[in-house]
Amino acid sequence: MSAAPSLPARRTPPGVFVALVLTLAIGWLVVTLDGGRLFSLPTTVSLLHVAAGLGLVAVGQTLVIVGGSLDLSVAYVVSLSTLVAAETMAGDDGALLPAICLALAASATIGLVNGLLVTTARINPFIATVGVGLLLKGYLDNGYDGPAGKTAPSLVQGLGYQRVGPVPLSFLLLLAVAAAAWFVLTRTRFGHHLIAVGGDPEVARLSGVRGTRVLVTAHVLCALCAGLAGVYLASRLGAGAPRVGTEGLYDLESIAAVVLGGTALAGGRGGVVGTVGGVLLLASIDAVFNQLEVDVFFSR
Amino acid sequence: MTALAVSTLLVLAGCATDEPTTGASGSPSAGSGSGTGKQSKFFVRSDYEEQLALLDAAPTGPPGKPWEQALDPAMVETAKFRKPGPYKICFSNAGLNNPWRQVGFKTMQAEVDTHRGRISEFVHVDAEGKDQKQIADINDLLGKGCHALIVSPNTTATLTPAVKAACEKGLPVIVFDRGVDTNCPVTFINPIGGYGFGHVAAEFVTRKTKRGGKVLALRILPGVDVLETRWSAAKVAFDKAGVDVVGVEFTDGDPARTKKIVNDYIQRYGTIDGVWMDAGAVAGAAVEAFEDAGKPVPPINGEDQLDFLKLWKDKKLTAIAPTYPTYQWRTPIIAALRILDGERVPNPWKLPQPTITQDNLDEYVDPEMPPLHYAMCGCTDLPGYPKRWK
Amino acid sequence: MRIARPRRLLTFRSGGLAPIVVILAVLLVLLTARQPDFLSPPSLMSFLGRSAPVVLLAAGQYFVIVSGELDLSVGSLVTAQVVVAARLIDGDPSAGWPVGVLLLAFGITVGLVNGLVTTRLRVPSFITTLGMFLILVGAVYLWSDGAPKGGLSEGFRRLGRSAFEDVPVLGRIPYALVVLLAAAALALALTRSDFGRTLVAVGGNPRTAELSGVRVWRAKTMAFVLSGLAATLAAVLIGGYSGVSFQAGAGLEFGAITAAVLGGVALGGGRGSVVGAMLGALTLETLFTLMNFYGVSGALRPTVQGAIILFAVAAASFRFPSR
Amino acid sequence: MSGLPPSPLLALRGIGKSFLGVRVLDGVDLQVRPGEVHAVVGENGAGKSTLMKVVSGVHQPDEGTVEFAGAPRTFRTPREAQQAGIGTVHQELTLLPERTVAENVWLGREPLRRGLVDRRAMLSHTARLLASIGEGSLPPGTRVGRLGVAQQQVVEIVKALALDARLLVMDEPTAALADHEVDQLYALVRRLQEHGIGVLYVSHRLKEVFDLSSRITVLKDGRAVATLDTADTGADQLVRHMVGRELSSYYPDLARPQELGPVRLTVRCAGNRKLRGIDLRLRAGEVLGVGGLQGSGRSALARALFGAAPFSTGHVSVDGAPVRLRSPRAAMRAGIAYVSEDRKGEGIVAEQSVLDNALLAARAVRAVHPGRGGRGARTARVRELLAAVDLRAAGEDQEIRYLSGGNQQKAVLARWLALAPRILLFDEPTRGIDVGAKSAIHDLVRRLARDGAAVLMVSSELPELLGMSDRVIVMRDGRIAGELAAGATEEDVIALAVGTVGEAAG
Repeated sequence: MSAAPSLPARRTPPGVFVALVLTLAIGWLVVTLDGGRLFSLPTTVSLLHVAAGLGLVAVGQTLVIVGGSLDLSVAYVVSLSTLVAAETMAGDDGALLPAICLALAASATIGLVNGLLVTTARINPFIATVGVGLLLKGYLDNGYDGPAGKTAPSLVQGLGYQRVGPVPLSFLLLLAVAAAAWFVLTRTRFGHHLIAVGGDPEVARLSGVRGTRVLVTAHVLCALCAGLAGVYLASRLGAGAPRVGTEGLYDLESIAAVVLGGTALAGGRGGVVGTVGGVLLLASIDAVFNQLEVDVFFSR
Repeated sequence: MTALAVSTLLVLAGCATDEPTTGASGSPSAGSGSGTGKQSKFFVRSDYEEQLALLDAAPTGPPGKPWEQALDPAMVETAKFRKPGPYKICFSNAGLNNPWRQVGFKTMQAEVDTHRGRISEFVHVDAEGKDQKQIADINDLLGKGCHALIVSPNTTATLTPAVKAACEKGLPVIVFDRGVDTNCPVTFINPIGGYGFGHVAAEFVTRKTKRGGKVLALRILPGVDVLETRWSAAKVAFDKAGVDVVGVEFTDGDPARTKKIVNDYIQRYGTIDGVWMDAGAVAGAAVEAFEDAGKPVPPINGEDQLDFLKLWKDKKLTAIAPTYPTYQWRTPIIAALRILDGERVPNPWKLPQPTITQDNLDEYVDPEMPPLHYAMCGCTDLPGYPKRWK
Repeated sequence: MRIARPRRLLTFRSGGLAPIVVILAVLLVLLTARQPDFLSPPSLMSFLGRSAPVVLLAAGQYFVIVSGELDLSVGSLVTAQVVVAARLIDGDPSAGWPVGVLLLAFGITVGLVNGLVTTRLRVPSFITTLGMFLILVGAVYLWSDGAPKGGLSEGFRRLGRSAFEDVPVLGRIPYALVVLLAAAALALALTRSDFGRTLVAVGGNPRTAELSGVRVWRAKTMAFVLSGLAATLAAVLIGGYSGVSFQAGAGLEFGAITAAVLGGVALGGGRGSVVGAMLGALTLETLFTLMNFYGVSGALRPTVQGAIILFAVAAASFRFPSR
Repeated sequence: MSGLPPSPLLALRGIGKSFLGVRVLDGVDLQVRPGEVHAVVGENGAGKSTLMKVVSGVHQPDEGTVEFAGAPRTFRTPREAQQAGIGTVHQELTLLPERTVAENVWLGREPLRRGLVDRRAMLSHTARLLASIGEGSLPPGTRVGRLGVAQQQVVEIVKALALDARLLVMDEPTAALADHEVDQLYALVRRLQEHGIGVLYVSHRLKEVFDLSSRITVLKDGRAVATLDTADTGADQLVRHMVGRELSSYYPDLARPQELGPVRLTVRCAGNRKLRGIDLRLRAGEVLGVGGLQGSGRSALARALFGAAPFSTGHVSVDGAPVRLRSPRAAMRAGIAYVSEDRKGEGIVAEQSVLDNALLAARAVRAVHPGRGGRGARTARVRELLAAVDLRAAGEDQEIRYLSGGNQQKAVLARWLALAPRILLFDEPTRGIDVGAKSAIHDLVRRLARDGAAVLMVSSELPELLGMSDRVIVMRDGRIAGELAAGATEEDVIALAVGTVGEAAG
């Protein structure tokens, strides 16, 4: 399952950051030749916003993937969380905190279900989380006919649109969450045990690690991150959106970001730093293409 | 949240509870009333009444050019936006992901072509149907030195903050097709709207269906405001006339699904006497379902898409095609130029919304145009017609 | 060899056909209770005809699943085929056959790529086929600028839409049903052939298969090709049934997987029958029709599918290639 | 054994353990003193591994007591044994290659400071432990995957020591080591000894046992037959304790000289990662036994001949014609068949029917030889074969997993016979098979040889090896250590296998 010991494997792969710099450099060149600007303030802000949404999901995804599992239900969790948050707020600043707590609690519950299906019911994580995703999809399709609820104005102004220089508040939130996740992975027993379970569950067991508990926790944390992304999107959209998660392809893109960041899909290797790099890379590619796709008719 | 889910369930379950219980023969008892369920939460009575009134209103503006006409216009001052040309006009587009939008966008491009001297640059960004992307797109466009910003929002609620932010930048914002929940844009352009569409179609189906006949309502998606208003107006009309609506179903715009649904209903009720549709995209599939089942096609409404019009003509259907005209894509360009000239423009800018009936069908059926083309494009006088639209 | 007991036709062992037959029977009883003439020939024929594409896809998916893999690309392949066909034919009746051949080649190619990437490059199949899914969706979107162009000719559509009329007793038999029966017979013959049996062995125990001289990579690649072919046939039927649309194949991959799992095909490979998978698809279609007749929202379909997948998989002691 | 100066660290008394009614351990007594290296030796299946697992808490004994540090203990999990101070170095490495030495050593009990993992303490503790056993040059922050196998073994040992282990159980610690690495391990074990740590050392290699241990306990058939002071014991004496069982079972007659045919298989100077300098000739009508310890290369030889783990060097010819056995298919084309030692993992497809299992190989290669008889004829032939091997099942459609081991093996045999192979490779053909079926398979093997096939049979069961083989070769360290003619004794085989006899043929 894991690579042969002789294979050269990098510890923190700088590869994704090299790719990021190259992408930005080439992208800048191409966009400039195309007559656009890649690093204008609005473009940078947009890039960081895209990175914030995807990043929050991807950081959570990193945790489960490092643990040798996977979560394909995140896109629906994101959508659900925007709805729970926006509907509980109903445009009232006073309901801000309970709404966020409720959204996160709903997300965590789904994470718990995912975790239990994967560990206790021993269902392959891919199948289990797709199954849970389909359950949620049905609930959302059936229960919602479009945007619902109204995000508290203070959240829209704050998390949604406030920024420090070119850096949106939401990106700072991502950095904070990523730092926390990095801290958890490297500085807590849970983190060490999670990586061990991902690397080889049997070795972890022989070393006295309680694999089930660790993996369930990882799934809950992953869903919490997706829930947080949902709260952010609710702040950005001003309402709950039942299809925002799937439209944004958060399930697949988050996995892509994690893998680009050097985390092995089989688990046991990788980390959050690479994931943030992967997220920035995807967001940059997105930004470059967006600039290139801007149709300009009879420009001189 | 749960309350909403439950209420939606009830709406849908409503079709079941009201539906006549099947006897041993399987034929339901007739005319027990309307199965239209609860009214949509999108329904606003004042808007509804306003739109129905507009249906009969006489437009002001140049005759024969409905895209420049306005119904019941209230003009707003735009002097503060006055600038010397040529202009850079930017357009944040919700998407190009259906034929209606494609035809519309081609029409808009052609309109831009007619103003070559006055528009130096026309920048278009496609949000691919994603709210998130459109928010970012609008934000991006703000940094591109546009003289005017045209927005066709992907959804009303979620795009409102972004449009507000754009207004605050001080450039004229023009919204069309779907609206936003703010008055900050200089003008909001759209045809009469969904209530009008739904009402016209429902009236027709009611009139043509025999008394006590069973009507099936086919909808594309829930939650899209334009479509919700169409249905809610139809619901009012059906309820008023006491039409037996045996089912309200969502087709997802998927012809296969449509055929299956219609097929199920034909089996279930033996016959369906009228079909109401909130959009024309799958009207062809619905007609086919009747043909394939060997049943006569009942009175039905479609839209101004050519495949349906051709079918209508060839099969001599009893049909009507209210429209949501694609010529409205011309108007934002015209409006932008007027605003930048400091001319007054109507706000809201209500465009007339013609209906294709048996009487004027032949004017719109053009066998040379592709099946997915929309006849009410107002584009026959534009440069590049018809090649550009093929 | 000494035989102690007579063999039973329908055994209740895992992977047997009995459970799905029972479920289908129960659903049919419920359906008939609600709609007594559902089983009358015209209604039944049309139901079978329109269910043909999903049943075909379930049969295709059977081969892939029983070999221990998954094919998530079939839905997008169906959409791609329909959109491509419409654009190439563009109403021209003479283009039907050449385009049909082209579609077959395209379906085979997609299956080959799926298979070779999975077996030779050792990429887990769900990643491979998910990638294929994304590529096809993206490519179709780019190629058609976001909305389908052109149209299918009446001739091309006949297979999915028309029927043998005035057949005694049955009334009209949709061509789609005939295609389905032919394909089902072929699939059944395949599962009983050397290839079909070794494929099950490959899914059940690839080491044993390899050490018995089976070229595991070839067998699995063939399974993917069969799935691609099934998707092509399904695309022709769906396109014929309802014309060109971007939604033509949406969600069909999960439908096919759910159907196979429901029909007793074990995810992870090595167990199940193609008849079970096809009956599973029929059961799923019956269930959806039933839901419709009882006024349950169609939006709940994914929930039903998700629940079926979770229950079926949790119930079977579940193995999956961990790579 | 009497008058132990220091009180024992570990005392096992009357340990018994059965699995599914098979008695694996029977009244085993064993004591380890602090600072003592106590070796446990015995044939394959003598119960060594089970005994080690009892000590390390993986298995619980059915009877008898475990005393550790003077108090009776029951270990329900490995963790409980670890907490008591018993560390285990497993036969296979249990390390995470992607993690650092320190992270591996402290896995599951990372030192905490204010609730967080104290990485500095982790590194410094590891460095101290490494230094204490003279491995101070190994940086604790290195990724384990970058280390050689010997260094990984050191990490494994440090991981056990980090528990403050007072007893270390080492199960075949040299299995994966090269010669110079073994020396390092010796030094390490001796230093542990100096620290007063008791070591329970399991090994096949008598040289190591004599080099390291102070006492040796010999297990045979689940009983401790002797505990000897190493200094007073010679290799011959030890081997005699290990073997010496009456040959009670019946074996078919060996081949008469006139039954031996021409040379079927010739291997010259062949080798791969696990094998070196293999030369052998196999004649038609002959059963060639292959003996040797686990990991000596006896299974690797069979797998190389079948192309499952092919030779990378050397020449092979079948019936005089050179062949390249690059894959099982290539070997099958050359007329070779192979019955794996791992019946469940490599022999059967558990959920397929008996008939499908028996037809598997014929179906697989049919593509190569199309049109060789119709399908019906082939199935009929396999049915005949199933009858010929006397397979007993509820029906040919019964899933093979419900059959006994012996019947499963018969189905596997029928699968190969359907191809009419000229060379048959058996790896442990009767492992896990009951006595009755065993002799049936022995008869079958002999019958095949008599019908002209050349048979190579790997067996770790000495009576079987000697009872069945016309000739025996014994493997050691990937080479053929020597060849024995029919009539050789178990001592002869063991001596060659463990290397007490000089490198006679190696």
